[in-house]
Amino acid sequence: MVLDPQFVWNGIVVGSIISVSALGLTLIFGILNFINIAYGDYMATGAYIAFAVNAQMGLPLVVAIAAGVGGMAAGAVLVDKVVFEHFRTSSPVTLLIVSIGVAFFIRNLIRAVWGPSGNFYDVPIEANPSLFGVRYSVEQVSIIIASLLLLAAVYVLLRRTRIGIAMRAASDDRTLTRIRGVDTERLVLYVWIAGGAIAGLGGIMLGLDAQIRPNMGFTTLIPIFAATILGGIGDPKGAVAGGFAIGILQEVSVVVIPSEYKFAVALAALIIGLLLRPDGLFGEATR
Amino acid sequence: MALLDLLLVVGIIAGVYSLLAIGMNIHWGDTGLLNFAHAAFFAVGAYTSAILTTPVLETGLLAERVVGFDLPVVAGIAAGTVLAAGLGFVIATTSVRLEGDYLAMVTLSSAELVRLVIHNEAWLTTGAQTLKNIPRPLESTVTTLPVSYDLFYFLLVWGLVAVTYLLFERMSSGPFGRVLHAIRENDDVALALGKDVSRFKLKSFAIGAGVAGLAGSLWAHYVYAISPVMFLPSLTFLIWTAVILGGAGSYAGAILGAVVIVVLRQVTRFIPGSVPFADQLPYIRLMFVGVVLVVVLYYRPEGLLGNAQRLQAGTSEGE
Amino acid sequence: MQFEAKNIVSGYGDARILDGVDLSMVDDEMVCIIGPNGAGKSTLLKTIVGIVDTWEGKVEFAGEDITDLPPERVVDHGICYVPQDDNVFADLTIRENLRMGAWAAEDEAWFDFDDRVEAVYEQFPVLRERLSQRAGSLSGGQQQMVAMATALMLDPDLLILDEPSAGLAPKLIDDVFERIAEINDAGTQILMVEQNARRALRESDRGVVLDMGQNHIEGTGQDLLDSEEVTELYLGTT
Amino acid sequence: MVDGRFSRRQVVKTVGVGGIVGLAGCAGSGGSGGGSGDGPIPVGTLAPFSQGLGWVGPNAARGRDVALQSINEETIMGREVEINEQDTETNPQAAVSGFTTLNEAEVVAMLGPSSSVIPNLFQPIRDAQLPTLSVSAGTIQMDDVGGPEEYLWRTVPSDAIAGRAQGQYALSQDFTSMAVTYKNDKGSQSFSASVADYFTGQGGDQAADVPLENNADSYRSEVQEIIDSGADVISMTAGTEVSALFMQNYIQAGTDIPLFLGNDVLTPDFIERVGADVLAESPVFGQAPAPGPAFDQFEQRHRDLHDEAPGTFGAAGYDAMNLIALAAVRGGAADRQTITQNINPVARPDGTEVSTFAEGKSELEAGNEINYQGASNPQNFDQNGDPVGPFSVLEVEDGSWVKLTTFSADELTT
Repeated sequence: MVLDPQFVWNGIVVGSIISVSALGLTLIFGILNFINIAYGDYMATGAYIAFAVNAQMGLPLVVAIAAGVGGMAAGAVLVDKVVFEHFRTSSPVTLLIVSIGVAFFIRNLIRAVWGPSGNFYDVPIEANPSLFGVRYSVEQVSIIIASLLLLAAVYVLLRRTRIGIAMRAASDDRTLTRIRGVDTERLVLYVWIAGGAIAGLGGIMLGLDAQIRPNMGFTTLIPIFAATILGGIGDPKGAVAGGFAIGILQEVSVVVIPSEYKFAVALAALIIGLLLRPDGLFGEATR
Repeated sequence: MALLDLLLVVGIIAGVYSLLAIGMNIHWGDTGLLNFAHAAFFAVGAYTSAILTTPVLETGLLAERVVGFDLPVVAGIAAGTVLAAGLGFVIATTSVRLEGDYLAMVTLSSAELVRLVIHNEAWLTTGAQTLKNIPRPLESTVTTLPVSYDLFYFLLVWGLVAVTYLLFERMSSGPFGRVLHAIRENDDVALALGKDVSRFKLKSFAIGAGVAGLAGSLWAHYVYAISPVMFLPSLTFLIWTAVILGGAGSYAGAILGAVVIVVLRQVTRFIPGSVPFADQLPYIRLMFVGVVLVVVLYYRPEGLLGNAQRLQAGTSEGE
Repeated sequence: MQFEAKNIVSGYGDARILDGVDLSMVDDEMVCIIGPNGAGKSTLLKTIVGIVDTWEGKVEFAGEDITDLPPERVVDHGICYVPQDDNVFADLTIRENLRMGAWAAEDEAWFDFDDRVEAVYEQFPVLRERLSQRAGSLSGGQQQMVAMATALMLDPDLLILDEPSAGLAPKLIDDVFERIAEINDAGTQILMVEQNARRALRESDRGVVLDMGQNHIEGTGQDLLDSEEVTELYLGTT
Repeated sequence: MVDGRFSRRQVVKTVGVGGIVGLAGCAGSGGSGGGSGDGPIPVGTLAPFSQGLGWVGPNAARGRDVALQSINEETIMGREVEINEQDTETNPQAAVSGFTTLNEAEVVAMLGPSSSVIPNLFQPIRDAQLPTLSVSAGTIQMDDVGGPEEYLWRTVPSDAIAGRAQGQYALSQDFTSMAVTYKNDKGSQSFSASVADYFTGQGGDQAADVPLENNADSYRSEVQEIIDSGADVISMTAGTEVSALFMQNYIQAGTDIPLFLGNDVLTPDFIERVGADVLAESPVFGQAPAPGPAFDQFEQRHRDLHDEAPGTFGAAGYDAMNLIALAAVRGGAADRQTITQNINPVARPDGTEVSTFAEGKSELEAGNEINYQGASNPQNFDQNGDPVGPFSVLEVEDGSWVKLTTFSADELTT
């Protein structure tokens, strides 16, 4: 078996998308401390808002991306105000079940508004240029650059800014953070804004690279969770490493296993990851 | 007559869902385990029973299945139940020590893995194609009787629901159930009582999975044909909604929740095409399911028939 | 500054832990609360700083009502609190922990973070060379130092300590009490709960014995140490 | 979506008119149902309207409504047709309860379900004696099922025939090594297996067999796997969604290996999605039943009614509705048995050729036998209720599918 470098490149693209998405998920988990099943549907919502602006209203893609990211940031806050805020003191398990209800609602709202079938952004489809035998597209290169920029930005946010340090503090110990004078409800608001925006961006990237579908986020949720868990849930650095690992493994796997089992890579990674290393690649237990 | 037929068919579906909900209730209601693999147990029950009771009959290009036994239906149903329980046991052995929401993710992934295998191992399951010609139990006998087959099957399914209900009610209020409740409230308490918590969790998981397998077998033998698209995660989520709606911890509630969900779905079929947003109706219906789930958890977390005090002990962690 | 807690009743869920506690402090005082396990000592501190809801009663500090304030607002009144366990952010570096300590004032014009860090280092010199180390990697004693240093970042008027010596080696206990005395001497009022009651009473201006969620005996530290009842019932034979 | 609402309004109108007539005429008839009386004739549509195949039902329903428009103008012995739509999702549970709901509503015939649930309904359809015309099930699992004894027909040809058309054309172009790739579901597997079977049976090689998982984010690695297999032609079968994504990845890969598409995507909608220019430049082919003479006027009326071109299975829905209505007219009664007995006769090859309900009705009333020539194909049924007819091979030119060559029914069935 020869490993075509094309598979690796494909994996890096998919890995970028998973990393970005996993980052948003893990940020939200860090502070809210529950697994948000609706996260995939946040991604889809971002992608569809951008689709409406780009393909339906005919505005340039850049404007559409801004609208999708901004719209989903606002959307995440709205969902929190309407639903999650009322469950702030509930157990993580209750919140997880609540988020299933939210997911059902959002996904079917998307189907009701935009229909059940797939769509594309208004981007021309053409043969991709190739470099050293690897085909790449402008969108793919943009996705990788954008994800690297975002990852850097989030790193700076979490390490260098006051709000970011407080976010990390709150994900470590919410009560102690309050004792230090931090209004954690406000932090929660910021986290929904950041997490929603990142989800929206992840969804748009996915839509650009693949297709915009109502369940696009839900079906990507397992690889994203796998990445998050492999990297240690709540740990942004781990989420990124896990994202690239899953993305590349998944694409390269078609060389060794039948392609219909490609999806099993993420499933197996998630299961094995949780069973063997519940604390993640970098090992610091957050629970 | 036709209306009676419809009621019987809806009743059979509701009975099958009730069994699923009963199985889920021992996991969640009694033991506090988050099982997101219910669709897989349902599938294993259905496929085991179907494979055991059909010969390898298919001909033509898509006939890839080489396994089939043509055994009596009873053997199929029994094996379906046992194998589903076995799968529950296997999933539980690996993951039952995990915390609640992690367990949810592992079980969800395991269920998807099971579905992927069913979808792709055509030699065993016919893969994406429909596994058809599944026999109905006692069909030739029943047709000689003055009752419709649907009535017979309705009575069969609800008879089994009743038996299962009584068994589980008794188990839940007996010593075994009390240990499960102790585990649900707090692992440490049960440990302190000298109970092997993992073993009880394993048993609970296997028993509930077995009931789901029974439901799968019964369903397969009613609908003639099964295929992997019947076992998507959305089925699991729907059963969750039924259990929470009915009241976690209450078997009567689980049955009531399942019946309410099935009847609601059926009732919306009578909405004429002339109402506004009729094209969006299937989606609005599922949006409604989502709303119900959230609203119940907020206003009546103990569900329609649940016990509020027990619920509080089990699920609110505080800061 | 005048601190006044009157007839405090509070608890968790249905369990009533504090059943009418009174407590008052004046300028520069160091007050120590002692009592058996389950007397409600920690609960009293948590109620004062707003982590536990006050069911009945009133808390005032420097003439202002702080009874129902959430913990993040209590800080604004110059009250800083060091919990017993989990009192540092383990995932954060020491410097980041100190920044969290300064959160409430970091935007204020008068506040100079670097100045304040210097001041804190003078009190806790061990921290200086470990600035970028994760707090979780420190020893228990060092973590206690970080926790106190963090609480001091705002230069509070009232410092509330929950069992500052818990789990520390004897040598370190001396060190901690020495720091506490220094802080008090520098003009910060101190309210603490201590298991190590004899030692704490010796350092304190005044002691309060709490039992069954109520005030039991009150007096100067020395009075309590001399009291036969206190010695017998609450100090044991150590 | 705008199109969905538009079609709905049409149904509402016809149902509304029918409803008033029904109220007036039905007062005494009680439970005797749609088979007799003067009220509207209830006809069912059981199809996926939501979930994975949620596009199938609406497409077929829009085509059906084109037929319905003129049927209700002309009327069947003075009666209109009233549609009862039930969703099967892709799930037997929904299919069984939808079917029972239609049976309870006493529909006299049914535009039938997709291949995902039809095996669940073989027996219930026989039990209910409810004539059913599937408008989308091409699966070869249905090749030996159907006909009047089983109350089952389909208005789309079997994948076996379409597969032969594709295989024959590929061989005629001197391709020797084929990679088959398909959406990993029932329908696409069926089509793909037919193509591969025919191609290898005629001496070709199969270079690769690559299933395309539904809901995948990309098929780049799968495309690469096919390229790496050294095939000189690709046969790709999937619905619109997977096909569009596969096409995108195929075009991006810059390969010049010719590609055959499955039946389901030979629509203007697909060209619009993927891009007319890029499809014209790429060596992409497809095959479709050579449309009957009725297709052009059907397409025009579809555009008039719905403001858009017909989607996949639209013409099949149109044909099924017309066949049901004509069968009732020929038999002189709108009940299940009459319709069942008259489906084959209205499509018999020796009658007068008609392509609309109005034409057929007037010929029948004049006492002539008719041969309904459908919009999707000529609708001549074999003993298993499957239509046989010629197939065309198509390619994209100037934004539409144009015919390259046509294989006759004889060439495809022998």
